[in-house]
Amino acid sequence: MEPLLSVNNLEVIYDKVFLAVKGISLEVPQGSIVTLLGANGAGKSTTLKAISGLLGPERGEVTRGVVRFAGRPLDRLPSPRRVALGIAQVLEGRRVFEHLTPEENLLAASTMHRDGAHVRSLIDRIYGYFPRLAERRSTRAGYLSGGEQQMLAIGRALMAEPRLLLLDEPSLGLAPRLVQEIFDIVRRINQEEGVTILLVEQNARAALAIASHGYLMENGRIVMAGPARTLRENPDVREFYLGGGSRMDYQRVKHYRRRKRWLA
Amino acid sequence: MLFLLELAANGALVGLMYALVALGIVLVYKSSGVVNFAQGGLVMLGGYVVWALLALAGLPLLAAVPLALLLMAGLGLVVERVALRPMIGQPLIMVLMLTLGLEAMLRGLAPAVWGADLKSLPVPISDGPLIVADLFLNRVYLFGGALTLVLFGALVLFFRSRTGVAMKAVSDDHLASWAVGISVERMTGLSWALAGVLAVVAGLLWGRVQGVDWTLSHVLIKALAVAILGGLDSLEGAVVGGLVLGILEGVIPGYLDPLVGGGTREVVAAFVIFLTILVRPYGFRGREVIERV
Amino acid sequence: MLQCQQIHRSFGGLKALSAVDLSVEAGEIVGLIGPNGSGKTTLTNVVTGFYPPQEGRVLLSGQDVTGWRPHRVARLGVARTFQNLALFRGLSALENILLGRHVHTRAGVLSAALYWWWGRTEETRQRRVVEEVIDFLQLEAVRDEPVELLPLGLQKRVELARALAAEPRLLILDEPMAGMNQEEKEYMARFILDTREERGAAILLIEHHMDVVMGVCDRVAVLDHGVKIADGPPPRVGGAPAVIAAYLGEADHAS
Amino acid sequence: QAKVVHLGLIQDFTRVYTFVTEEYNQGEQDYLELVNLSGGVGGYTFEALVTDTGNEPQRGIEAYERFKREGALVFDFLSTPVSRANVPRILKDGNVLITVLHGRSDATDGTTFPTIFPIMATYWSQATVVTKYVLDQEGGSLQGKKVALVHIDSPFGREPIPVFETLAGRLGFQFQDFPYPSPGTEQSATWTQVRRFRPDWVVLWGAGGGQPVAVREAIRNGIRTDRIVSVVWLAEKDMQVVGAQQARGVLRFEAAAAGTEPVLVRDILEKVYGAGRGHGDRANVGSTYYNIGVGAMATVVEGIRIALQRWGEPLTAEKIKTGLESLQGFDAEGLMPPIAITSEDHEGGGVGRISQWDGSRWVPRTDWYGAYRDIVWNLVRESAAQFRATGE
Amino acid sequence: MLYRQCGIRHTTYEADRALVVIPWEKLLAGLLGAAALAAPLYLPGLYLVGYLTPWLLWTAAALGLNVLMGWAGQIHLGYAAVMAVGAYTSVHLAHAGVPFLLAVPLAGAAAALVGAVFGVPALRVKGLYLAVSTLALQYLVDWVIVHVPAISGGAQSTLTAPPVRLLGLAVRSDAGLYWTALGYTLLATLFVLNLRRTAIGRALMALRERDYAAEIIGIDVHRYKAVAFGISSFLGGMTGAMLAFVYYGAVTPEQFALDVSIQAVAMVIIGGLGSVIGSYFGAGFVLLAPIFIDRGIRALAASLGLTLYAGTLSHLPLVVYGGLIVGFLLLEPLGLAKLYDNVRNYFLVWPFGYTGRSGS
Ligand SMILES: Nc1ncnc2c1ncn2[C@@H]1O[C@H](COP(=O)(O)OP(=O)(O)OP(=O)(O)O)[C@@H](O)[C@H]1O
Ligand SMILES: Nc1ncnc2c1ncn2[C@@H]1O[C@H](COP(=O)(O)OP(=O)(O)OP(=O)(O)O)[C@@H](O)[C@H]1O
Ligand SMILES: [Mg+2]
Ligand SMILES: [Mg+2]
Repeated sequence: MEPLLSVNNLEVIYDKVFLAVKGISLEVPQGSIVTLLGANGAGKSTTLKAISGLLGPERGEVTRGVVRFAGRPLDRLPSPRRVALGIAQVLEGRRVFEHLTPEENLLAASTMHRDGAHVRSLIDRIYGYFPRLAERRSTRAGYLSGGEQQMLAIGRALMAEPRLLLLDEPSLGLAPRLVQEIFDIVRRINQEEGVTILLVEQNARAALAIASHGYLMENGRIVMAGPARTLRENPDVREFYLGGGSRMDYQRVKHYRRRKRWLA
Repeated sequence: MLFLLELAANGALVGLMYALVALGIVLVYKSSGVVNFAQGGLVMLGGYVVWALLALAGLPLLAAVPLALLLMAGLGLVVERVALRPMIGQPLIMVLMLTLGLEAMLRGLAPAVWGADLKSLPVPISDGPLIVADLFLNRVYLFGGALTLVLFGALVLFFRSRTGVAMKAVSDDHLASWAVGISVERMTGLSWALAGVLAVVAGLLWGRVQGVDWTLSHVLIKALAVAILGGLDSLEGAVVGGLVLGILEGVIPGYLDPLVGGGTREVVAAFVIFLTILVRPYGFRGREVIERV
Repeated sequence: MLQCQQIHRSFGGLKALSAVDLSVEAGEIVGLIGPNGSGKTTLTNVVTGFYPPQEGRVLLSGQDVTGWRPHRVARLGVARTFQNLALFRGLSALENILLGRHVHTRAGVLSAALYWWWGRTEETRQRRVVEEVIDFLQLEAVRDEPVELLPLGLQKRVELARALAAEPRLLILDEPMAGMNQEEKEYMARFILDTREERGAAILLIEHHMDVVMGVCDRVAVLDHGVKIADGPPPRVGGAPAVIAAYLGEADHAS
Repeated sequence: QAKVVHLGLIQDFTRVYTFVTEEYNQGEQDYLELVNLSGGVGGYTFEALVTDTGNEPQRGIEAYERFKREGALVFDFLSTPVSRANVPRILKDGNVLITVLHGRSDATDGTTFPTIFPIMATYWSQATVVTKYVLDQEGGSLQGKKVALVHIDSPFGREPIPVFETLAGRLGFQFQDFPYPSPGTEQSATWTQVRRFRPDWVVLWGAGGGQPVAVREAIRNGIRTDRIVSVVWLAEKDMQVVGAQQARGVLRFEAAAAGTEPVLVRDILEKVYGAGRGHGDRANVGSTYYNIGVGAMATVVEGIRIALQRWGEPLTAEKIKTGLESLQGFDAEGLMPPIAITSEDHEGGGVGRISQWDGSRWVPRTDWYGAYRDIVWNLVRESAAQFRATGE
Repeated sequence: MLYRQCGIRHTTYEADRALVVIPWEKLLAGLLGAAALAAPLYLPGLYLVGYLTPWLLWTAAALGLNVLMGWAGQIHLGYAAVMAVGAYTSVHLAHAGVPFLLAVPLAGAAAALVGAVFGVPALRVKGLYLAVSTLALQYLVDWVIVHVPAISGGAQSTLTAPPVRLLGLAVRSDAGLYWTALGYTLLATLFVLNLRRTAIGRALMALRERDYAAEIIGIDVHRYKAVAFGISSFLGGMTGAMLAFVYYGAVTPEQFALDVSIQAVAMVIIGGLGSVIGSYFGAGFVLLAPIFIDRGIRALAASLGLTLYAGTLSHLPLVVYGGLIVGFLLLEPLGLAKLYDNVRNYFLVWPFGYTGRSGS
């Protein structure tokens, strides 16, 4: 069966000169959770934006490669159309509409629906996932705590009833308990609603725990790919991405260890 | 006392007429974060278009105005498509400059096509004074003020709708708007179309007051002051700002001018704005910038 | 070094901090943790003078700095990094770090006007110090890049460099490791430890990565809803039921 | 080789003076065309070098420097700021500048400003002519009467104040000025004050879009139309905006006859427009500002004719200046008041008349006359002396 | 390989901070400088008086405003008023016998004082709200000039400036005045460039980007905002004085009206915020484009045999001018300086299409 999303040989250039993504390919099967890992600046967010069509405002441009969603190439389709097709992205750093209330944030994200009653029921469903949002529905989103904003950002993306949810670092800056909560909800959304998820995460431990497949990005290229379990057991991945958890002894980390690279 | 009341009443009405133009600015700002320096030019063009439909095409007023509304709304859409869409995501001050360029174009275009001489708009509102409780009121301003309030009400309702909320979202964050499926382009286009509609109304009324020529676009400066005084993104702010500015401009020179030999109006008004902003950095009703450290 | 006594701070009706005491001794690394919105960042803002407390006092090396404007506090040797990154876009990494030296720079319009006779020596002097920091944090390669084009991890490092360039006696780090992978976290942890060792600064560290907090801090304080609910050596704090309930959650603690 | 006189018509078509420039410039060019069609003057034909300044001094300077190098000897900026900015250069170069109904009123003093020619009545002179009319209407005494000057708050609007103040002292009327801010499209507060003053006469001192607003406000505030007198800048189109019937009776200062009856204007219609060589819309021909333009150019051409007659070729600015200073009783075949320009008096006597709107056109109410020259000349001498004192 | 950045190694920190590092650009700067200096030898006088002198002086004004708008990030809609303060001060000083070379900096100082006072709202407000309060400055200064004859010079509101005297010699020729303007603008440029590379320039940009972070690293934001207003007003005031003496030869209120303030802002924005070379481009464009478009359209109409009336002919250039502004911004939304930069970058990486980061 054809995967829901396939990216082929994608190349992205910023500002006409800087090559950020250098020909990557990946696949996300229908109904799965796939995670994209990688160091800072590897090009993960760029890849997601290329999929959701959000490169334009950042002076970025897809110069080569194809993104196919549900069997059709997306080419230069503008992002709202992609959202209507069922691709929704949760941006890195949350980016809620600060001056709107959570309720208005959700309403604003409902322009693809005609039916007001349906919108209402969607909002209620999202309040079901995130009861905290319902409590704070009428304070300005800019003043919500980090965790609440992240919930709102995810909820807002769900308003589109997406088939594919692109999550960019949902755990960024969240307290450990909230990280668990968010990942639980992500898993529920995947299981209960059948939403396919492409997850970019720095918290590789948590990501590989819920994902079925993983890709590893370095410097704009995919350097490793495979089932989550295989990646979890790869010694390099263990050393550079998973670490020792709370058992790690930071006092003893070597001074200025040279960074390992899969590609020079 | 009567003197004071009359100055205040007429000032308030004039202020509402400014607010009419300011609403166009607020509208565009609210939905795209762009300060529209071309609104004065649009008002002027609105006046010209109505004039052309009346005088050149010979239409009756009741046909000319709706047609002008349509044409100017269309122009708003065109402006968005041609000039603003490519600028999405660019620094706002550059977009602001772009609207200044647009203003220059409009200010050149209308007189080049229709001639620079003063044109009169035959809008049947009597010039005779309307005397209410011994106050001399200007009928045109009264009519304009009432119209402003009606349009204001309509806009407030509009911004409660889903489309209105989406418009506000656009001004907060373009990228995030796209990401959740809002067509930033369509929202911006809509706001410019509405600004065009408001410009026709303002052009009609201001054109009735002073005749139609390029100087109609001057109303921008006042409208901008009103919009900022009220808080750039607040519809109520524009109305309140217009009232406050209009009343101050009416009353203060009435008492100060004879003392210092005139001309205090602009200076005093400027100073009041200056002080207001010192006390309320985002105008009367503007939203503050949420800055989380 | 730093003493906060009975700090109260609220925003509108919201009590962000209530009666918080916190101290950091010279050479100590103190961790500050707590759920999102518990007031950690607000506390650092109180210390740096950004949000003066409504009640309570802030003492730096015995000096009462309550109500001082931030730039004066900075002159006493307090530097910080920001949770949401507050680098100066449009400037290169080097210039950002040079700005960190501002408290030690004598800047004058005249000296700039007479650059060749006067300004240049000062600039070069500052540059030497900054290059040491760049060396220390291994930022040589990105020195001349505009900061906004750097990947997040490097930006965080530049921000740390900017703080270090001020040669602070108290360094406040607000979530320096957010958005970093394991490897990068290890780097950052090493930098933090070395900063104390080589530069002798006391450090107040806010972090959600518990492994790091537990690993590098001498002491950990926990805030919840603006109230300090625990303060003590890492293992004891990490095991406190209140902390687990409010902050850590069961699963993570178990792992 | 064809002999051509170049004239630099460097004017503001797009900003403050837009309301007058198009028609004025059309009148100037049409008149030159008329002269050219009838064979020119002394073997010379005329060519206008036209450009827009947008009322920006630096654009005026650029154009002046450019046209000067293209051989222009006579300039007309029709903009006070641009003229003022160019005065030092004009004086230095010795070129001729005409400042019709704008510019420095003290340029009347030909000894201080040897090559600058206001030609028509300056604002100071207009104030005296207006006051004289008011005095005559009141039967020769203004004792106890009230005159309100409602003016735009700019140097132009404030210019007549000293004249009115002096005259108020001399004639015993009560004078008060009421400024409104530029651009003058909103004056309601000012008029509430005016009404409180209960003036017997209202003098309007504005230009462009502010003028119809002022007239309308005056009427609305219960001033009789035949008690409203305006500075020269009130034209047919303004009255249309006010409402042609409603404005019947309004008075204004007139510097040149309006309408198509004057001989020169008839000639232009017949010869220039007859030959399809007009420089603008035919409908403008004969309008107030158009005729002023014709008058201005007629005066210049007459000066040049005298210069060529008396001193022969080659034509120089110096000769044109002297030619202009030899004009005696020149009236452009009835278009203008007879003027007498001398080397002292570059204004030509400060003559004008009052005309009245009859619902469709401006009808003269008086003959051409000048008034209270002593007052004007005191101001001119004082101001010119100041210029000389700071000049170098 | 003149146009290459790689391969250039700095051995001292001083060399690294030099104004121009690429050999080809050093050459270019030298050539341009020489050409500018020798301009009176090969250019007709019209170019000196009509274009180059005002361009240079307006560039200096744009530079001053750029310090405030481009670096410190404060919008100023009353810059012409600041220039007016300088112009009137200098002319009055000169009439009182103060020599030109002293009158100009004193005028700058007076303008700096007034400008700094009007920077006070900047301590509280930002962006357009600040713009409106600076607008108050414009109205106030205009009002004072018009209403106080002692300042504006009597009934005619004109003050003639005495001739420029340098080292006891009166400078009157077009070339002499041009050189004076050139010297002044070069000094202003160097001053601004030096500011940019020392602590002050950095501090200003820091407060533009994030004033709270600037405050926390020890920059006294209030003081530096005042400094920004002061420096920029100082340059503005001096430039106003130079315009009065070197270019207009007289001062009148309209030379520094609100329109002029808006033009100055346009120069800075169209040129490119914060860019020194952009100030040259922006001033050139705003000042000269209307003139050349007007000339071009008239010439075009004449050569096509079109008989357009003077009014129409004068309004069309406005359309083209506005259209050019829109067009340039659509082509390169960051201003002319960025356009230039794109070309330069193209050569820097030539013959490669793109780079990784230059360090890597
Ligand atoms: N708008 C932009 N202009 C120029 N370069 C950019 C832009 N956005 C990102 N880059 C660069 O592209 C590269 C990839 O960035 P990207 O944001 O995709 O990385 P990432 O893998 O998401 O990293 P992170 O973990 O920091 O989020 C980085 O080197 C970054 O500096
Ligand atoms: N400027 C402000 N205005 C209003 N409320 C604020 C402001 N700053 C912070 N708050 C509120 O104060 C509380 C404490 O916020 P703070 O940023 O200190 O939390 P935190 O502990 O740093 O959380 P996180 O881990 O998410 O960074 C929050 O509820 C926040 O919404
Ligand atoms: Mg990313
Ligand atoms: Mg925080």
